[in-house]
Amino acid sequence: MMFVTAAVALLVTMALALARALLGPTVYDRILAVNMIGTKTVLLIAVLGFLNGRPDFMDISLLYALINFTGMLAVLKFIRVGHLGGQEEPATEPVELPESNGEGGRQ
Amino acid sequence: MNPLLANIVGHFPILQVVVPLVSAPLLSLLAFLRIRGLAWIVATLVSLITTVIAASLLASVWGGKVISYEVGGWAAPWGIEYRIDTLGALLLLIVASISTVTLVYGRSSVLQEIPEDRHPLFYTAWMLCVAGLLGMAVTGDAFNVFVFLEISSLSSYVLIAAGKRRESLTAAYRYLILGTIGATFFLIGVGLVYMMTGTLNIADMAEKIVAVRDTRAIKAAAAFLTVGLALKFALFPLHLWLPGAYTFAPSTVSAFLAATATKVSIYVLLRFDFIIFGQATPVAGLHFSQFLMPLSLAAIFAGSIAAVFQTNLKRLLAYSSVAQIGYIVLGISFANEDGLTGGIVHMFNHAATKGALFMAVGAMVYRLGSAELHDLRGLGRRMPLTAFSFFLGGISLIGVPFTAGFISKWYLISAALDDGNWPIAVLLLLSSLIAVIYIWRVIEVFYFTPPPDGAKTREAPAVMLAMVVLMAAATVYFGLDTRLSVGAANEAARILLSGGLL
Amino acid sequence: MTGIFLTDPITLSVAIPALGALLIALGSRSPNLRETMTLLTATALAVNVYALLPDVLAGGRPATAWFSILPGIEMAFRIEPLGMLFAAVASLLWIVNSVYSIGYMRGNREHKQTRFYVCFALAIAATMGIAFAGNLLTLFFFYEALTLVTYPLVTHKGNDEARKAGRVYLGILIGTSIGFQLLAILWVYASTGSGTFSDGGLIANSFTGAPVGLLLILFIYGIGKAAVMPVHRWLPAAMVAPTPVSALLHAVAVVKAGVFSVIKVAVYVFGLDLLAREASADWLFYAAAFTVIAASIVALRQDNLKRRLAYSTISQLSYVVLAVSIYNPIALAGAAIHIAAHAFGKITLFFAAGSIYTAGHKTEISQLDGIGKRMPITMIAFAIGSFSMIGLPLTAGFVSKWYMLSGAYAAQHYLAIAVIVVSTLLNAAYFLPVIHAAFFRKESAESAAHPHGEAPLPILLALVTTASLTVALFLYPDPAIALAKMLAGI
Amino acid sequence: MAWLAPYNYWIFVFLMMIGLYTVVARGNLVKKVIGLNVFQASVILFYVSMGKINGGTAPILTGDPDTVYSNPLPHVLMLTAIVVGVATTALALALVVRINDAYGTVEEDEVQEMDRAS
Amino acid sequence: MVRMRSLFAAVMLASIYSLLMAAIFVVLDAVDVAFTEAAVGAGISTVLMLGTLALTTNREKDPAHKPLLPLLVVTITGAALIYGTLDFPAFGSPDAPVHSELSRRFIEKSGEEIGIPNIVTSVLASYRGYDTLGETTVIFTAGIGVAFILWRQRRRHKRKGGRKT
Amino acid sequence: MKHHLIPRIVARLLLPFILLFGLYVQFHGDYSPGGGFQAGVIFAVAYILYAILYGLAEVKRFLGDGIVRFLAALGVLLYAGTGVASLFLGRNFLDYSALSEDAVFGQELGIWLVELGVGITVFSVMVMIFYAFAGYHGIGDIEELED
Repeated sequence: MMFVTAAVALLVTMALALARALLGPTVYDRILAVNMIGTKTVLLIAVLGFLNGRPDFMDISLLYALINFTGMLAVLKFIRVGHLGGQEEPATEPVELPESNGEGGRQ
Repeated sequence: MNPLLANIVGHFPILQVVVPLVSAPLLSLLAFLRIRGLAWIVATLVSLITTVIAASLLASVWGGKVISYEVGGWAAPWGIEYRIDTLGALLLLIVASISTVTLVYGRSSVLQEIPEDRHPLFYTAWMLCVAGLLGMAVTGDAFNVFVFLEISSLSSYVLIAAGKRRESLTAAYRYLILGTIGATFFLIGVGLVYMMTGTLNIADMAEKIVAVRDTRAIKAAAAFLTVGLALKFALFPLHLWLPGAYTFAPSTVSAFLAATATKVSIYVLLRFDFIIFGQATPVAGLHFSQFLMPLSLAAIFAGSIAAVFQTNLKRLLAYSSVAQIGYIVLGISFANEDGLTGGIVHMFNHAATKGALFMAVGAMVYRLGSAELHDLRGLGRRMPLTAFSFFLGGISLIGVPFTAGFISKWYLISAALDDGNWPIAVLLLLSSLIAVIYIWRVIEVFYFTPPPDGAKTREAPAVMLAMVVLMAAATVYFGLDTRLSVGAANEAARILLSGGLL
Repeated sequence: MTGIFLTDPITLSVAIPALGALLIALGSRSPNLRETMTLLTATALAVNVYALLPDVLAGGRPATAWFSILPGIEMAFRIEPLGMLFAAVASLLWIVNSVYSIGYMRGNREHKQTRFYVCFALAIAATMGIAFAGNLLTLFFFYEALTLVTYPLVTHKGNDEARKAGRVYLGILIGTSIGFQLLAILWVYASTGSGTFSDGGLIANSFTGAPVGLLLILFIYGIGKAAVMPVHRWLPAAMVAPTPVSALLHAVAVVKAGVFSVIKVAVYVFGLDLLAREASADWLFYAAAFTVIAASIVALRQDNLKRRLAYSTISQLSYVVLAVSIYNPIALAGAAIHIAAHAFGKITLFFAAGSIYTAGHKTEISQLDGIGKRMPITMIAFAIGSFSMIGLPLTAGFVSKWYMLSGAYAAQHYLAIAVIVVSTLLNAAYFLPVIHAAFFRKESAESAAHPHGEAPLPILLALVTTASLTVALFLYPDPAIALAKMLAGI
Repeated sequence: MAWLAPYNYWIFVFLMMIGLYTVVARGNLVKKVIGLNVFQASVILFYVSMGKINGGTAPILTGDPDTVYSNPLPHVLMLTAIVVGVATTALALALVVRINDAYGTVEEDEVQEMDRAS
Repeated sequence: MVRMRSLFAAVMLASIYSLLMAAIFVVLDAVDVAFTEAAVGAGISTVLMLGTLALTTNREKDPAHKPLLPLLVVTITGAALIYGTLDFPAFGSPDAPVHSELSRRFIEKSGEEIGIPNIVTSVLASYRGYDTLGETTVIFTAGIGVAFILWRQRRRHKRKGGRKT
Repeated sequence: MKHHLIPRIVARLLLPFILLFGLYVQFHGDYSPGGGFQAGVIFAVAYILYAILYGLAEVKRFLGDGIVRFLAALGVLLYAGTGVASLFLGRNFLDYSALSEDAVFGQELGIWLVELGVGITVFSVMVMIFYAFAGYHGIGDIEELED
């Protein structure tokens, strides 16, 4: 019961975060939301493991956490320098935020 | 003596695929070792070996025998089974021999069209494509088909993207998108059949499908498999990727793919339709006649008519391929012995014919740098042998007697008459006339327009030219000696009609 | 599968001109060598063909088979009287035509002569294949081959007009043969399982009623080379070709291959009995009669000499079809003889037209006033050819018309007699004025300003030969009649 | 997880339709690839769903003979399918990069326009 | 996701989609699949997509044409599948044909035949090892392909716009 | 990201653990979810993380293009080689039972080998693809990278 409650609570949180990710409005809202969903998924999988009686699949949660971290770094780097490889220095000019490209400075 | 060498013939089925498969990473290592010139030699040798293996396999299944090989030593439904019958072996021979011929032919052309430092990777992709196509033809496992389908598809996207013009990129992209949709549809279809039968082995599926023959899931499966594969073999109106892909790919690649790739997908459809779904419903009552026949006729006419209006020779041939695929599918859709024989023999004949034609065009592009009809004026003077080879291929496409194309048309029309289907026989003949128009437009340009000023007689390099002439000669040869093509096709047709249980 | 034996005379008949083509191509550097090759090949072929004649006259039916194209369908050959007759005529006329070609091509300084001679030789090879074909598929193969190899001849000039004509030529011939003839052949194969020509008719026992008529339609219009209206248009279109080609196309190989195929199909596929029995086959007579009359009327209105000859050819070809369509053995013999008779006559006429063109560069009939004085030999030959077309005695045309009329009379087909008589009058109406103008009118001022003599010697030689042959066939028609009677079984 | 039961396949169908629609209807080449991903993932869901057994557990042997295991075979197949999917994605994206390079755009309409013009 | 105009947002959502899918796979007992989907869908694919966006553009233009035909195609496909699902064996039923002797044998015998407890691994690497060889080859093909397509082209001018060859 | 010290340090700290986890997934795949493919991806992700933070040039110093391509081929060859080895030992292709006297041990050994092959290929291909994308400089990007 305890696990079920926890799972439902996690799902609700994820739904809220999903809403934020969909609505934006800034890139950082979305990134944060995605990151949050990632974290909640880690938890959810852990909880589900107990719920199913096979708690030995915590590896997956671990992997999630790892992927989430790396993914986030990639995203941030993308936003900061607009390029994944090479350039180490941040661009001297303020880098356009991807969002502002398309929707004309809604932030 | 080593146990492998002692029984090497027994392992031919697997070696057929593994040899090119293993050669691919080895070829990519050549890039790493910076030995570029070797890549072509290795690729050609490997291709030659596969041709020998394929020929030996065809010889050993001749007469209706079936070779089964259990990969990993696991018996059929548990593991993956290789199953070679006459039709499969014929396909193997087509793929392997065309690959060899085009490789020998394409050396100069590839040198010209692709920077030399990329050659090892190019030939790697080539061998992967060959391995994929061969794998599809020998496997007896439905999911394994998907895996090898993807190997061949991915590598052919790469090969097409290797074209010089930027359009080759969009052509490859479009093919990738449509090809992936097709492959995924195929996967859904296989999933549905698997769901209803609980097995992945094609022979096993054929047994178990009887129990669930009338379910909607099976019907949906048949639809998805057919549509998915039709996307891969470019049946009208799902042919949208084909003209661009064949037009903008490097000449050698066009020749190879046009001659082989679509055939293998058609072969897979044949096996699924006749061996698996053929058990579920009587063959004649399948979705063929209602569904495939009109589509194939539409393909024949749409492709031929579109070809009439092309000014680029490669694109013209590509549209003609759409039409020719229509012929093959039409033969299949009769689902009688003559029709199937006609369809299968046309796979073979069309491989030779289109191979010859695309190779001839490749030779022209090599010398003149263009496949626009306008630039090919008076080619009969400037490149007499190439132009003549094109002429031979062209009349084979029309279906003129003494050429391979005639044999196919003969069987297709016989099948229509056998079926009592008069209108189709007439339409088939009519479509040949459209072929006359589009081929003759080219012939006129070659022979009856004066060459531009200052044009000299300059044939392609000897090896290239020799291969073009060889393929052109093959189209004539297979129009005269049909023991191999018709013999194998007829046998394959009978095997398919008996549900693969001969 | 039977092997191909090059020693076999039938195979040789096809192989000699084919090899000859190769030799001619190899000799492209030297005109003299090339033309020697042509003549040698032509002679060798004629010798080979005529060596077969006694055997066939004695009732022999030599046969050979090359190999199987498809299971159960062989490339097979069998010489029967009609094929023998056709081959004899074609191989003989090839020699003459070669001589003539040499004169014509040199006289007019034509380009691409090698291609011309090569295609010519190949066309003869295909003609031999047609003549000796033992089954429908073999016949069809060589029929198509003949179309393809004569295409470069038609478009020889290479200008837009020639290309356009080539398109019509190819379009109609390939179109009809693939569209109708192949369908008919497949139908025959599908219903009898065989396509072998057999005495008494291959399908005599398996077809009755309407399908016979339908199949006949497919065959008659599928054999576009027979030029039964409305599939005759290729013939006048092909007039742009050089005259030796026209002679070959319109007198010997192509059109004769057409009517030859018609007779062969009628006799050996349908069988005359079947055709005579079935009412659904009666339409052929009307189609042929219409073509005979209509083409003659059109011919009357042509001023271009070659076009007039072309329409005359259409009309004459339909004589053969008409004779067949009487479905009577005697008329059939007439049809067979007419193949030879018309060949000799018409080739003479074309040679004459070419001679006029070479010597005087005249193409229109209205320019010919008084030309008989400048070119007496040519015009006398022309007159002989014309008489043969009309069917006057002392020329070969009389023999064939005689047999046709007797056949029609025997069959009490009075309408046929009427058609033949009317068309004979029409023939006279469009040929005699030409002769009259040539010999009895005064030369126009313009012509007088450009005096010219006779054509070069090879042309005259050929002309005289064919004219004499036309007369000879009247005086000594026995072998032809013997073959024709054998064919008709009388 | 019985509450997922009957709807599972419909969810697969729904996702498949979204994915396919994105691929076919969108003009942006990157968006097409994303659609392709969604499309392929839906098929994975389909296979995995058919392998599920009520009350079953992941097919890793526990040593307890009474355990019910879900069907491992679809999982195996889908591992392969995922790999194929990522391979396709990588290749498609590489092509997109080159197309952008050669045409200066990743919109299908504009690319076609340029092709027609040349 | 379909109506997004910023490709970056779409990529982010695709990543979320993958994560959620993976969670569902866990629920459906497909732990290995979940593992892979998470690693690939949320990890590699996202990085690749971002790499592409970095090299191309982030904006998407409004489509010019009405998406009626695609809608029709998709609806037909969906309808065909829904039609098929009506006959499906009940979800999760142990009697479904899928759970036939084939999978039963894997579950029962793989322990002793292969000697490792993860059935998925046994089937993957041994029973269907050939598929996995193919899978590895597919990955290899993709690597070769990407390397081939994105080959360094050093002497490229800075000129913007299309280049014709 | 020279000035973003925190992510760099964290990444550097995290890296060994990720690699360890990758090894665990690779070689513990027989007992728990995971296997060569997943391990390869994890390795690649770790490597990519490092590359993102320290720059492409930095990582290419110890894993150049050539080596990556070599490894990719090596993995496939290892897999196929295992199969060919069983051919040479007189069994069918990929029949691992041939690899040892004890069939079951042979199977385990075979699986270990092929999973290793898969892992190597996946890792190197992922890195290869990342290199290709991150190192790509088409029109308008003149940055030159050392090979």
